[in-house]
Amino acid sequence: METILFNLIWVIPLLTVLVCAPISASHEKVLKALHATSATFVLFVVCVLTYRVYALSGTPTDEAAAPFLLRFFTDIPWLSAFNAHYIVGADGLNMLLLALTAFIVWAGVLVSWNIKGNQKVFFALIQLLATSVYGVYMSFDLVLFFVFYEMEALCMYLMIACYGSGRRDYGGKKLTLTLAFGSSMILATLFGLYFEGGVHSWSIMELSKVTLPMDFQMWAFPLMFMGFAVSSSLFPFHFWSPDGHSAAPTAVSMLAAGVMMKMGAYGCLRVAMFLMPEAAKIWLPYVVALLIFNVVLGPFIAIRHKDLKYITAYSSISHLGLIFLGLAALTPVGLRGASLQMISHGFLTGLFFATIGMIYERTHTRDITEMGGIMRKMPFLGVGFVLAGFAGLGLPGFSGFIAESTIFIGAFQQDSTLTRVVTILAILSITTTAVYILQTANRMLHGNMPAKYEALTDGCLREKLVIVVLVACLLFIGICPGWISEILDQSIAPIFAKISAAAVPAVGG
Amino acid sequence: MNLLNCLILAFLLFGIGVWGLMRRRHLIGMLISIELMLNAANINFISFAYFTAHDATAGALFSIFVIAVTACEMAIALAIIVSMYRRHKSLDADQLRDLHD
Amino acid sequence: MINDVTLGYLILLLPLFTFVVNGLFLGHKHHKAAAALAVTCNGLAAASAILLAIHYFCSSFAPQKAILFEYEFIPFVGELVAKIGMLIDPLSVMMLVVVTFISFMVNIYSIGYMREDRSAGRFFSLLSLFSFSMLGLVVATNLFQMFIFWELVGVSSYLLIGFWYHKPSAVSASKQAFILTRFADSFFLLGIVLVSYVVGSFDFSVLNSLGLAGFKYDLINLGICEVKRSTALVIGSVLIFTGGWGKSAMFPMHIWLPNAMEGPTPVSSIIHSATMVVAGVYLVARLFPFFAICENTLTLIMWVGAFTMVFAAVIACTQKDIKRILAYSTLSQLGYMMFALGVCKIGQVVAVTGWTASTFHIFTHAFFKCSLFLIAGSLIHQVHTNDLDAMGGLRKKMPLTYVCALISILAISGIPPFSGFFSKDEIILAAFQGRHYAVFGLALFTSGLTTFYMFRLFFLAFHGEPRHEGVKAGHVHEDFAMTLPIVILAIPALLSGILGKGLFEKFFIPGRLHVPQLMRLAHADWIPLAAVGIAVLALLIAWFLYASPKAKIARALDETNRSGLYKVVYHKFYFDEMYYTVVRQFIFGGVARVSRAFNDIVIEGLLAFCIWFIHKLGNLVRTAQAGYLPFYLGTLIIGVLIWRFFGQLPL
Amino acid sequence: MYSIPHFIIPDLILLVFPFIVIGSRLFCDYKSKIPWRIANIGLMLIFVLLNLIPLASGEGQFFISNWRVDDFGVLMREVLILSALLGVWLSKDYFEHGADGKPQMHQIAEFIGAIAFATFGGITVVSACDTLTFFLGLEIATIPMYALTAWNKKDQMGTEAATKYILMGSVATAFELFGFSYLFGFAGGLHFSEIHAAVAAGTSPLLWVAVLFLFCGIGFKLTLFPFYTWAPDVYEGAPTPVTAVLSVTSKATAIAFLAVLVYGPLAPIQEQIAPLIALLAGVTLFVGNLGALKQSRLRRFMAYSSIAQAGYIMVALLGPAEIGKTAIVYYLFVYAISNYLAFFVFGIIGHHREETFASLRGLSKQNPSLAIALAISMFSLAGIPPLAGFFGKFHLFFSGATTGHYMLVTFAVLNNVLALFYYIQLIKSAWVDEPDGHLTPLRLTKRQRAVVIFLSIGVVAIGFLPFLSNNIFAGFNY
Repeated sequence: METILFNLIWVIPLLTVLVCAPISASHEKVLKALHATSATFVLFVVCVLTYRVYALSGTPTDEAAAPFLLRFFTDIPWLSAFNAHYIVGADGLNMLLLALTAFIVWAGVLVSWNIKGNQKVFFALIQLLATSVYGVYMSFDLVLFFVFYEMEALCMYLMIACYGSGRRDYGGKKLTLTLAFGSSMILATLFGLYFEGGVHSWSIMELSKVTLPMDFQMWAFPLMFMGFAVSSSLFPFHFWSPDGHSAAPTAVSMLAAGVMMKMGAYGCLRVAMFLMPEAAKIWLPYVVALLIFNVVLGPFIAIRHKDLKYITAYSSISHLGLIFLGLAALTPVGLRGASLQMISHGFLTGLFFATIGMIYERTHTRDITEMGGIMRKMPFLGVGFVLAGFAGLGLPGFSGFIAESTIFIGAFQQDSTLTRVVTILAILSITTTAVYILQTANRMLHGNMPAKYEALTDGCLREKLVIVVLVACLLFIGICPGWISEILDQSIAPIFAKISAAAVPAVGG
Repeated sequence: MNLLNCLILAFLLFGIGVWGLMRRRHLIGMLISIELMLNAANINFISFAYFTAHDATAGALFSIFVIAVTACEMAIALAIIVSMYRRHKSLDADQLRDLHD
Repeated sequence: MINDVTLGYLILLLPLFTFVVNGLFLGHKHHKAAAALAVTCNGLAAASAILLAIHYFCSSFAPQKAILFEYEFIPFVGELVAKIGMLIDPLSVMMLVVVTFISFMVNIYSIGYMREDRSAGRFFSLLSLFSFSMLGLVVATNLFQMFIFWELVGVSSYLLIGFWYHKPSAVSASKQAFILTRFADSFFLLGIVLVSYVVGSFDFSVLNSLGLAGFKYDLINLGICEVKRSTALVIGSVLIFTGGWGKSAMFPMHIWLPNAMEGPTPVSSIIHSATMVVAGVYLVARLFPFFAICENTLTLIMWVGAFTMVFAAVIACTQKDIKRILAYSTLSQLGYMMFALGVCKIGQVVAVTGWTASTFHIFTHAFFKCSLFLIAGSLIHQVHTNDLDAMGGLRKKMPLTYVCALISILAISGIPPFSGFFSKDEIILAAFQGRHYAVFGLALFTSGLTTFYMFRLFFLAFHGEPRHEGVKAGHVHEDFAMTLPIVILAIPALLSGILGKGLFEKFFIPGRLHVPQLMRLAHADWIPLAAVGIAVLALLIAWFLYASPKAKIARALDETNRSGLYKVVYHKFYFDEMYYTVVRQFIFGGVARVSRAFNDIVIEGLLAFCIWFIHKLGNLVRTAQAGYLPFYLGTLIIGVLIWRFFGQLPL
Repeated sequence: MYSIPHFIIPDLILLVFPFIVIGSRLFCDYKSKIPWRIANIGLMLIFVLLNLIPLASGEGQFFISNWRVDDFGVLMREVLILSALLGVWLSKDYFEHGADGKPQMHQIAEFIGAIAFATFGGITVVSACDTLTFFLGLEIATIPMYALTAWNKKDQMGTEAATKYILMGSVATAFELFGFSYLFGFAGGLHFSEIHAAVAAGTSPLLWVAVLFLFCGIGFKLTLFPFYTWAPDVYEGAPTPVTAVLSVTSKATAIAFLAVLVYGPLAPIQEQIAPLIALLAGVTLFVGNLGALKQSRLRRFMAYSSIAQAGYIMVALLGPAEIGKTAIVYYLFVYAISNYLAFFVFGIIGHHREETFASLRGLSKQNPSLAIALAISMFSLAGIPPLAGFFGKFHLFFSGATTGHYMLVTFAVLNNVLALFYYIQLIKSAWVDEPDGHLTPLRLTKRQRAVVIFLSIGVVAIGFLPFLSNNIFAGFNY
């Protein structure tokens, strides 16, 4: 029963699209109602299943899924032509990410309630995007994983270019093509994984049982890792994210920054580092050097920007840099911190973009120098934005603090010079984060209000609901992180076991 | 009179065909050079059939077929060239410049 | 009879409850209800704190530590577990009482102060958040919990200082306060990470019972350099102190505190007396045994404190904004507390008298400083300006306030038998006993300065002729809700010294130390006399300059024809200007601009170049398609040759 | 007189089919629908019959010793017939009124007959067992194409295209012939088995020259670098349906030719010619992608894209026989459907406007369903999952990687980004650009709408439920 529900997670959005296909675009109310219902239903299902995973933790799981502790495990032969299977399952990590996705998708549907243009197509695309993200987090077969992983390129361009604002075509192209570049780097290495390992299988579990030949790993790991890192905007592949986000409509920014950018980090952890641990141990210390840009310079760049979405994009860049810091530390705490940061940053940036979108709908500008004092006119949205900001600068009580402190402590356990330096810099750069967030909040919400904003109204019930729910999630994780880190630890244990077991041959980087 | 000479002859013929193809700008001339190249191949067939092959008929058969096929190919080519001429009033290959990037 | 644990929960949860309820439900419309709720809850909290204190100090258990409750927050590696708990020992109990009591007073006061303000509900909720976070900080059982509430204190101060968010000055002041303290906090966090990595625990109990012996030998990689673990601990201790450095606004991170005066006066008073700034001192006091083992950290602390003390006092003598004067006085009092902790270190041994003195001064200072601010607030509320120019002659109009002000000012000037005398005297004594004679001298001198500027304020505000038409016209009156707490606070300002002395000397010792202690301490009975003498002298000077019949008040107040030195001091040694130059020119203009340029030019440039290159190649392909038949035929022939030579066929 | 084996009945029908269609013209006037109806019925019938043939893997079944029908052959037949059928459907409207600034065409019956002949040529290629039949098949497949290109007598572009095509085509034929002659000289026989034996026995320069010339000759039909130069001009000059047939049928024929050759007689030396194949593939797909970057006319754009596709499909030839053939056939199916979908959309556009990017502007506003179909076909050609194109490409790369050509696969995969770039260009003009007033509105006939929907569903379905491919290619489990 639960297994069926679990598989429904990615099926329902598709079904919604199919159901809506025959309805004519003129019945917007009906369409939106359908989409909202399905999103809410999925959210409900995911929450229930997440609770089940938490409740079941500790009890033995499906043997076939070893070394992972997977619930709701399904394995069906799919493409006999090249022996691909349909393998899905849930451990703590991807279940939590699914929950995050469900929340963000739900919020996204609500936020883009009265979007300009052909709403039928837009919502269909959102559901497709949701399908792809759900699929990525669920699947444990590399072909299935990749199919879902690259699906997003199909939706992204259309959504940004048709419904976006500003330089939408440019932004959409930049985003889509860069992501496609990354995913093609991944695809290039997949075949090697299949053939070089000796076990002719795409299943991550099967592949994890063998040690891939070193010479293959040495070129495949960087290719695959960077391929994944592209979608998490690791320097120097971060350039797509500011333009893409600023061009995208609100919901798409939320989904892109909140969920899609995590797919990359998730892939790095679940596929690249897990299947090629030896190369990971050799290469990751060098990856850390790249983080100096993400973590240290990113906030500074954000300081110089005036456009709300650019600021948020650069803050995402720096936060995702922290994820990679946690990954590259190669310590259990670091890995857990990274996964925590994935989830926390998802909610955080979702809230950010949601509020920004709502404010933009009213002020029709995202230039903070033009705004001011709008806290007086829209206290609710203002407070939402400020809370997002506090979560972003790692204020205790919000999830951001938990994730960041875990990452810092975890990264400090790693005794390599470069990692130490970057960790110290990262810790010191929490000030810079505070600077740009407060500067933004002050310029936009406080101070004197231009006369043209006298007529502004505060958020309507729908928007308030979104903000409240997202803030609640942030607070919930921030105030009782115990249970979440418990189930995360369980799902990270096998990954770390494999990594720590890996013996690094005497190969220079 | 041995295999090698025949092959050399064929190859020369082929080369002449190529050379003519390159030099000529007149469509008919080009067609004729192509004919030369095809016949070079035919000579190959015949000579191989005569000297080495274990059933001599195969090569001959092939060249006969080739002649037939080439005939209809040339027929169509000429037809097209005629309609070409109707439009351009010339058969200069340099003038086919309407289609380009 | 409710037990201590319940009391502990009550103390922490009542303010939190107030914050949540006021913030979510009552904040917008029902100001009265919000105020009532805030006052009751904080009152109950204060009551339970006092109950707890009585129960604790009367029990035979007294000087030892106890943990009322402790929950596991997040587990890290092995022993390294972040916990949330409630630690009970003399220090924390004292702080609990102070914080709850002060915030109770301030809440009462705010009823009057915020009567006209439209967003009073928000104010009350934030005030409770402030005291809640300070309480959490006070009862912290480990560094991690302390950092959590440390940050909460910072953010709530940000929200309160910028409470009037339509005032640009207030907004920028709040931003400055938050960012400067945050800057210090980043080092604090680094220190926590480093120390917890070396020691393997956050708990104060572990850190305070540490001996360096175990860490002498093996090395640890700090990225830049390899150091011994013991050295790493010393570095960590300095980093941790940096947190307190910023929070307590020690020089040169002091500038945010005077600017924070932009906030509502109740906020200033609670920041200065109980919640925010003493956090730094509290941190050092709490970790005292740990600091004691780290070689010269305490000496550093001492000099930082001493310098700030004098520096602030000098500035205070020239200011005319009463709140700023009080702010600088706070700075210099914090300097006292800080260096009192520092002077305990004598070469390689430690004398604990300074610790006692410092904590004692926290206690006494809280009351009189709070009441001083409240008084200033009610003055401002009446004359609608902070400027001494516009005051004077308020003695007749506000007699109660006048008396209370006198008490508090005598207290802060260290005139017996007022509370300040005892604590300050002990501090000076400790400096003497610590054989830090320079600091000792400075302390004496500063006490004189303190008396001078406080009485300058006093005389200019209350004595002389009214310089404000509102006062002349007699619109001035005393608001009950605002005067009540002032009066209440005057009592401890008067008595806390006498009553507290015995208590502190009996119970307040920093716990077992792992360094040799200096037991036999020099006793110098002339010190109190000297201190008082200087104070009285300063008082007389102030009287002569500002209150005596032939004092030229007008000339004392005008800014023109002043010496250059005076101007420099009056402009606070131009530190604000330096700060803004550094921030604007260096951070925004320098680093940020460069990094953005790097991103926009180098990275985007490379990208653009790749695209341009690809397009060039595309054009190359397209130029081949000129539609030229002979060329096409040529490609056939060329192709054969190409693949003949590059096709890697074994020809 | 013995009974005809059932497995060549479709071939026989296809052989007589064009004569019937053309002959039917004798009994009805030139406006009548009869030839068209006959064509539809006949092609569908053949398709159905083909699907009845049991797929026998391995050697397959023989008919008078040099007409082999194996599983690969059957599936290639299906592809070719499908292509012919779609081509016929596509061409119908061009005989009712002109399109893309070109006048209306005439003699539909002969047109269909020519297509059928070309198809039969392709079938001959896949089922040939000796070089003579092989060569004849190739010629039968090619010569009608020349005629079809020039079908529109009143259109001088068509004539010019045909001239270029036939001149270069004959040169390519000469190359092939030359290659065949050396192959014959090397093996001393025509039958594949003899050649296979001879090649297995040992190589000689004669063989390599033969291989070189054969590859160059077929490289022309498959539009490999640098023999592709004719394609853009011919694709643009020819009538749209002919372009579609060219890009599918003649490519299918050519790749089938290579597959039969490489996996048949030349199998023993596959390793030695692998580098050549790899280079051809890599350079071709790169050049094709580059050329397509900045195009403004749709048919020329499709020409470059199909050049790139040829490069991709060459990758599969590096793999072992079974995997390679599976990949090729599956990819051809996918490619045929996606390509025809694109061409149907372009055709619909072309009936009312000229076939350029500019006339796609605002399609998503005026006619969303058409825009969606266009997006589907483009994304499928670009190889974006879950559309069919991705799985096709995945097959190809899989086959290439089986023999460890990771370099080439990586290169090809990275080129996908380039491809996506220009396909997105086209999608942009259909979805993003605002419509400008003076574009004549589009009207879809019932048939057009039906075909577009059918094909779109096909593209999505074959990709989305790719296990269909297992049932189709049941013969290819290994």
